[in-house]
Amino acid sequence: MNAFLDAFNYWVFAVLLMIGFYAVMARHNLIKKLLGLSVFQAAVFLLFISMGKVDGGTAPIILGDNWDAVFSNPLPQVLILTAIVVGISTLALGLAIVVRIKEAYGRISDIDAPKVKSGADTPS
Amino acid sequence: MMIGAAVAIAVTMFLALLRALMGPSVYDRVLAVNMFGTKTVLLLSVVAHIAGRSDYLDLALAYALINFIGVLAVLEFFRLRKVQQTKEAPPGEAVGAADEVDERPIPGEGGS
Amino acid sequence: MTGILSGFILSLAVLTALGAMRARNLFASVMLMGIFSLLMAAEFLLLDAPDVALTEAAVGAGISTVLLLSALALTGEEEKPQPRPPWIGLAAVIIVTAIVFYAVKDKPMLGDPNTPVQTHVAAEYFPMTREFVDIPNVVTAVLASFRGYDTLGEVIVVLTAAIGVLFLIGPEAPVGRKSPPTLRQASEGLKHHQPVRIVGKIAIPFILLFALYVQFHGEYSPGGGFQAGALFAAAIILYGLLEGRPAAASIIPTRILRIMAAGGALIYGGVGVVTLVLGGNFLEYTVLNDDPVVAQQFGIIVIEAGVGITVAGVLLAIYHAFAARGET
Amino acid sequence: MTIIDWISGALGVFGGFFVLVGGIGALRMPDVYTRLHASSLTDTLGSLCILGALMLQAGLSLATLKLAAILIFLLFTSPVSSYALGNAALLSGYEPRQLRTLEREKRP
Repeated sequence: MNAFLDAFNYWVFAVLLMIGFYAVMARHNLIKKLLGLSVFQAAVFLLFISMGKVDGGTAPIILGDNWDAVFSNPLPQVLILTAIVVGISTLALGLAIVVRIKEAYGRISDIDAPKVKSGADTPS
Repeated sequence: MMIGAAVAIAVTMFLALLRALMGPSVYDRVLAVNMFGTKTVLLLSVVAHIAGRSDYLDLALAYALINFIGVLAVLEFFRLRKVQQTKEAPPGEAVGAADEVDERPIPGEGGS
Repeated sequence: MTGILSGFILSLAVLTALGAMRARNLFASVMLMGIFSLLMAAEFLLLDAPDVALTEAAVGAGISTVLLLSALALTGEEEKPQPRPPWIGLAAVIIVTAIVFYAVKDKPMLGDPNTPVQTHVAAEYFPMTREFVDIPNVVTAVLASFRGYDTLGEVIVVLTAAIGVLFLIGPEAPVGRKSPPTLRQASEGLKHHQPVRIVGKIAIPFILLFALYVQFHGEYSPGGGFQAGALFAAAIILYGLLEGRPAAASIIPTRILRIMAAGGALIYGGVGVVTLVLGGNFLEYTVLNDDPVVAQQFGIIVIEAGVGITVAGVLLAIYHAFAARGET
Repeated sequence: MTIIDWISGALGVFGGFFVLVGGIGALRMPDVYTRLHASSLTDTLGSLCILGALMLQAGLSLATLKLAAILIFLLFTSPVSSYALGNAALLSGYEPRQLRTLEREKRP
């Protein structure tokens, strides 16, 4: 039980990863898939930040020139900080594609073969 | 004392989350999100105090700002949806009702 | 205390994610994702990552909700019921779940200072920051100086994504099913909500001021170009929500936004070229000034400004693209 | 413990109490408007108490300034969001549940 609590963040990471993965794999609605992808991303962020945590440490922003305190690892934070912004950009790109699919086919789920509505512009 | 306040805020976050999960109408969810955001701001302020780092308060401030924008975005969404529904529905038909209206029946409303 | 709070927040996050994925109504999903984002941000703060928490709050809870809602307004919000259980997807999920859980069992304890993550390069960054850069926020130092290539790459990725969005649904992109024009109604914004409008307008200058603070105080406190760009974009989006998108477009025209998006990345890359010309390596700021520490700090400020301009330009361009799509 | 500590502690407890009451109200009340009422009223007072307690603890410093900024911002935006939300709900045709309806429901 104690080992479970010590790795609680990692278990949550695994559960969130699988929730997101399930939505991406099994849901038919494209926006739901994108939301699932966001949860998946958030799980990865959580994994990185959890790995950078040091017991008894504090945020890697030095207060009052005290360089000898225990700090958490700044490197995963840097990676994830940029990854979050990249995440929103990819989300926006995905949403743009979904909007175009809706305009062209009138639906946003991938059930059955999509039919092109008559009179609609096919995507160029 | 501040730890007690933190516990109260955390419990309230849980209650707000329950409201967001239960719905039933869209407005309940927005209400829950708004409440949740305020509680997060308070919790962060308390955490900043307990951790003794005043630079965490920047975050609480950012949350307060962002929360407001989120609620306004939802309102704009409602408005846009209403415009679309008015456009799509034939005139004379009732439009714009909350689409997930409280499911419990309200007896007597129709009869009286 | 922090451990208990962290566990509580993570449990709530799992609950929220489950709810968001289960809900049939996509609007409810988006609302729950907003809560999820706030929870993750709070958790990042508890894990000693205020910079990440600030980014997640500004980007995840704010801008992504706005984008998702504008997309929902264009696509409809009801999810159709699944016709049959997704057997193949379920099987894939079960297999991957088994693998992931097996891998998680071998993870080191949370907070262990002797894991490979802590003992390799990371330990070097503190003395190096102290010696070469001398700013209190080590995250900013690593982001902008030691791992400057990485960040340049990320900025280019963000820019590329914006170019993709503009190609797909930008003003010049073809509109599929024409709906009757509702331009006047749709571009009105929240003008009829007078209290909202007044308070929002009071708030906007302070948000902009706060964005500038986050941008230029990022060396000393949580913050930097990414967060400031997102907050700046949020302020302009707020104006767009209050007064209608065309009003926001008249403050910063979309043409300028595109220049901002590309120009910020150009500033970043330009600093690299300047250091090359001055005889250093690409993005080696030390050659920018006689005093290497001052040169580093100068370089960081310039490239952070570049990052901020790009992120603000990109996010606003994307917002305009989505919001304008509903008006035609 | 100085007198300031006592006041701040009391404010913290009050704030926690009001926040909790608001949460219970938002969960237990019968319809949107009453929930809105419960949450928004206690939000304001709860934030005021808790942030006030923190400000007393922080003393005269930059932290107090930031806390004051957060407080002022919350005091402005929180009621406005509540108003806008109630307004949107009402305009969209979401009827408040009348007292008599509730009474009728109670009858078998």
